[in-house]
Amino acid sequence: MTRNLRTANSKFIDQTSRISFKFDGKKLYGFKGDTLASALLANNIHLVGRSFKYHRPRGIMACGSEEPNAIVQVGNDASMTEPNTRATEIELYEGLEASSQNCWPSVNFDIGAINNFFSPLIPAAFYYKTFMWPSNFWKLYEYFIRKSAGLGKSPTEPDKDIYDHRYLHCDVLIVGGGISGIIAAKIAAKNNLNTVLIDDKNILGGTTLFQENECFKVNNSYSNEWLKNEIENLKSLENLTIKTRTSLAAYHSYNYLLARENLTDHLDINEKKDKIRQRLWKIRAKKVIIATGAMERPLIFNNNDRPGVILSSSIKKYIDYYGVKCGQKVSLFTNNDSAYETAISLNNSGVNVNSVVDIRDKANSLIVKQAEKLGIKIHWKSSVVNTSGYKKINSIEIMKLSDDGTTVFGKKIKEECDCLGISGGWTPRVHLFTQSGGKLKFRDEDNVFLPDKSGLDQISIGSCNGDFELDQIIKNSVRLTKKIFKN
Amino acid sequence: MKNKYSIFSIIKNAFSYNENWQRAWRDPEPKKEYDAIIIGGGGHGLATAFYLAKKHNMTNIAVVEKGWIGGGNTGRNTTIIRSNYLWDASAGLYDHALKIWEGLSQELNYNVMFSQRGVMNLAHNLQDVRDLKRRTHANRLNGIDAVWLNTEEVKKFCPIINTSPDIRYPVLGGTLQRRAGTARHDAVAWGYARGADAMGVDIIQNCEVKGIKRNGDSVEGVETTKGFIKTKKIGVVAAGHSSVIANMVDLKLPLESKPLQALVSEPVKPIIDTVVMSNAVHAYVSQSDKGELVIGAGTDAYVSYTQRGSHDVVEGTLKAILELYPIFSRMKMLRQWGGIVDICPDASPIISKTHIKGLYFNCGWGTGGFKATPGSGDLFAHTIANDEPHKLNADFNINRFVSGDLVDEHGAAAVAH
Amino acid sequence: MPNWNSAIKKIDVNDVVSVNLNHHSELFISEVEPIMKLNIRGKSRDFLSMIGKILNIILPTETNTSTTNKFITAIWLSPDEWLIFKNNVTNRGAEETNIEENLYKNISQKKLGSITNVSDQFVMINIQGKNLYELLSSGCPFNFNDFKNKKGAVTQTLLNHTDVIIYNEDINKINLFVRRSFSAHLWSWMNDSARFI
Amino acid sequence: MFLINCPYCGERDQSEFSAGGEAHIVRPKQPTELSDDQWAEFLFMRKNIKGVQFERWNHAHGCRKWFNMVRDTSNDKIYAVYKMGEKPPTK
Repeated sequence: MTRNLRTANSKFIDQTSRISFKFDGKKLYGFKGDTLASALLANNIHLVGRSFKYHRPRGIMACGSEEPNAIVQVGNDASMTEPNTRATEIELYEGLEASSQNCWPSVNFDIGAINNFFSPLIPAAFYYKTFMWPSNFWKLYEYFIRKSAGLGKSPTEPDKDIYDHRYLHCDVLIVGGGISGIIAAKIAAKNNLNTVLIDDKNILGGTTLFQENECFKVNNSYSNEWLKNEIENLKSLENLTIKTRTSLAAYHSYNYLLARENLTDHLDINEKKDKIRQRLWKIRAKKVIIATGAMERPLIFNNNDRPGVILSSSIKKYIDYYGVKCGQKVSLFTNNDSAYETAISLNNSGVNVNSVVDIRDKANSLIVKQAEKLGIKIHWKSSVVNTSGYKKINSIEIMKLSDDGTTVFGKKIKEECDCLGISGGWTPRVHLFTQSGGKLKFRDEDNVFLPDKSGLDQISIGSCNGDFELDQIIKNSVRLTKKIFKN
Repeated sequence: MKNKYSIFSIIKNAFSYNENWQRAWRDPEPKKEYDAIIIGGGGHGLATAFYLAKKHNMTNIAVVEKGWIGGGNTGRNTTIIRSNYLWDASAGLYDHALKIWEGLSQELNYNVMFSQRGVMNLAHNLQDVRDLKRRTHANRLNGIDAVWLNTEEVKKFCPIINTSPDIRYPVLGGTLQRRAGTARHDAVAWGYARGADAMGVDIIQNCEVKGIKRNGDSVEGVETTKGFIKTKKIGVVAAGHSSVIANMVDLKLPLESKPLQALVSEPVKPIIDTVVMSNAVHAYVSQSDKGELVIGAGTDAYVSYTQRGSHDVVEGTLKAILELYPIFSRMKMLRQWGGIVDICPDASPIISKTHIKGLYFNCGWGTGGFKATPGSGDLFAHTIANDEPHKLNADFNINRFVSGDLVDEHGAAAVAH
Repeated sequence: MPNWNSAIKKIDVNDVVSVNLNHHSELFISEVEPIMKLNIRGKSRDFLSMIGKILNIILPTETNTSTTNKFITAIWLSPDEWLIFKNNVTNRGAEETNIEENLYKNISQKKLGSITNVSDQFVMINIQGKNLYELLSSGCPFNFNDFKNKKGAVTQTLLNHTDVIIYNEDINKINLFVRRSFSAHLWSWMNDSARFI
Repeated sequence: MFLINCPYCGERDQSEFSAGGEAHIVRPKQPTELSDDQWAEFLFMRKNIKGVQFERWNHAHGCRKWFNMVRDTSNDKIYAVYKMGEKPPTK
């Protein structure tokens, strides 16, 4: 392992228990608490897959369920292999074997990448425009089209694992164990309501869990410390059931929801035996509180898909939570304040931050001032216009933005980097709300869709409801939760 | 066609960074009057318009669509195409469609990716065996290529099926139609839209029909969200919403609209290269050219227009899938959705005139309309243009529910209803 | 007399489980030896008072409840239908025949209602243990949250797609009635599911 | 999945019920006297309403009683349930 990609200590990773795993046949090491993605990044592996059509190199881009790129095949066994699994969601265990998909012969040298060279000849709706001549050749064309289909490989033998399902009836179901969900759970359970709190991660706390910054304080302590205390207090509440590693899969009418609880996927191979792998919970809740948070948006520029281009908030989680440096020379590109949190975290962990490229004229928030005070260079009113580096980013090009923000001008500044963090603002996770049949509204100020009308007994709280500031999140989560219990 | 697709057009456009492709169809405002209006811009409606223009020289016509074209059941089905129906009338209808499918990509200059990978129907009990063998014989008498396969032959044709005798509903054999298969559903709608548009048909999207204007026993036009449009002939091809249109002229149809669900898995490398249907346990599955397993579930028993079904329907289907294909247990489902299907009591469609002059209905396709798209469009166009049914759809008139001449295809419909 | 060669036997679940149990389930499932079960139907006031006279019990009229006396228990099934079963296992002898005959003479023949002997149609299974409701919720869409604290509560619902009548005899102790033809299936399902409780 | 309030047993999961189609279709007293049109109307023709519909349901796996339901088929919202023979609610 490249030692210097780990920070000295992380509160969430047990650096005393080393775990060995294999990726693409190569033996690597990580620590207990790692995900496959964090362990790969710690081993300086960014290239993990190839894109579907042009076979362009793909790297880890996020750190949770929103990961679009790092989709891998887990296991080699014909009956136990699992295709298309997000590396960011696989908890590392002793004996894990994973491999990249959709590449041949290997992810480093992929024949299919020739498609990228011919990409002008493969426009959108390409299939419909061609392969029609001569007409009886279609069967042959189709054979090759089908060969290029799909990402992972299906198992070829029956599954040996055991699965279970169970009905669950509760007064309140809270989806998401971040700061809002925890506040709601506490209020619900203290109101003598039979409450269930679920979260897809292995511990509660969401992003607040590793938010240790002067700018984010609750009752005079760091928000992470305050929240840790709140989580500790939840344990004494009798009416509350907490289910971690449980992701909500469906939201049907009349508050009927399906959730998948992962029971053994994170265990060592020899500990999994004879245990239920996953349990499907069929939940009927009187009230549902959605607290699924928000996810960071990417920014659009040429070649923004290279390995090493990572969401800025994910870089922060990798450094603050997993103790993993996504790069040694990191540049950041943003249109909002969040990237500055990442810059400060990186700086505190001794990672060299090249600069922050910000499309705004100027910002005067506390967090930006804090970054300026640390001497972090900021390119105001500028944009990243291109990147280079084939299998991993090695530099970016920065240009000044015109007054109306539609064009760039002036000299191209080339900046060398081995990682680029991008932050295009935040998108509330309204997916569950819309799946339940809810209608959205649009907020013009920051271009987000927010939950609006719903026919069900449910509310959305926290950043999935459009609150992005800590004080607002706390205040509105309390207010809305109390309100739903009144009717 | 103005912008014919060919190898040359692809190379030419590559040089201009693919920025000069013409729109596949226009987006016109409705004219004041048309010779005919088709309500519903799904596959069947667009095909109807295409054949009205192509075969009957009716080019001053419009297709009005409430949402976007192909956004209804055309975009929601499991794309299975076959013609192995029991009765002569159905065999005639569905095989007429299958024959058009076989040359459709060339006819439209648009690759609909019609893939004749075969469709197998499994038998799980003795009654299934008798029914399916009977259907095979009936098919062959009608010139349809159906063969009976025993369990070993089933296993040989599709090796991933669990043919073990100790599953709850063991595979006792099956029928195979080799000419049957699948097609790319969106491409069908887009191909017909492009073809119809090129001949002058106006395709008007985001235009909901609010009422039908009548003068005595004839139609005069349609009230839409884009204003009144005058016409003497209206062809209704609104699938799940047929009764809603019929109610505008106080017409009752023998239909119930129910949610039908389907789902696809994450994409994987090719693992099943045919279509397997299993009515008794309700599991049918195929794999798309993108790699997703395409799975058809059942209908709910109640009327609903919500495009959402009940979870237990999907769960039952997946249980059956896993019994027949235990290797899929670790695969994850990517999407699940519902469409609204209008079901006739005899599980056969209606392609018919009505007692109102100039009003025609093409509906009641239930859970299996996609396969008939080209045939349905061709025959409905004939019916509208001549004010008389073609001999292939004469048996599918509304009046059969009064006369009692039903075309009972419950056994051949994929989804029990 | 029927042949009670039932598929159901008195078994402690842990004995028949073939796969290792991860932890002790403390669940006991056994068939209650053949006892008399009667299905009675009727609506009129005369019917209700006649039943009361013969059986010395007031039939429950409140939804999802039961009444019981020293000898028998009456379970509400629907506004005009009840299930009656004997509380204790006794040899099926003259006593039971007398009850049935008495009811038949005074209810069925007088057209006040109908009496059907369902002793053989339904199998009664007793389930005890603190994980009992976890087992049920593996296959039951019914909400047991209130039911489990209400002695004498009754429900008819589905358990693994099988029709069942569930009677709350005591805390963590229920009697479950299932049609005989489904009983072997349900029994094996319970055995299988109990492994994971 | 609906949560249906059976008028006899209370709130139960949809899987315990079966749907029985449009309600208040009166079976003709003298079927032999009907014309073919009238018979077809009774047997096959349905309003198939998109909107508020009156329909029959059966608590098949519970009390086995039939009852009526008022439901909006455009959003599956159940407005009321009432026993067989009872007057349908007007609002």
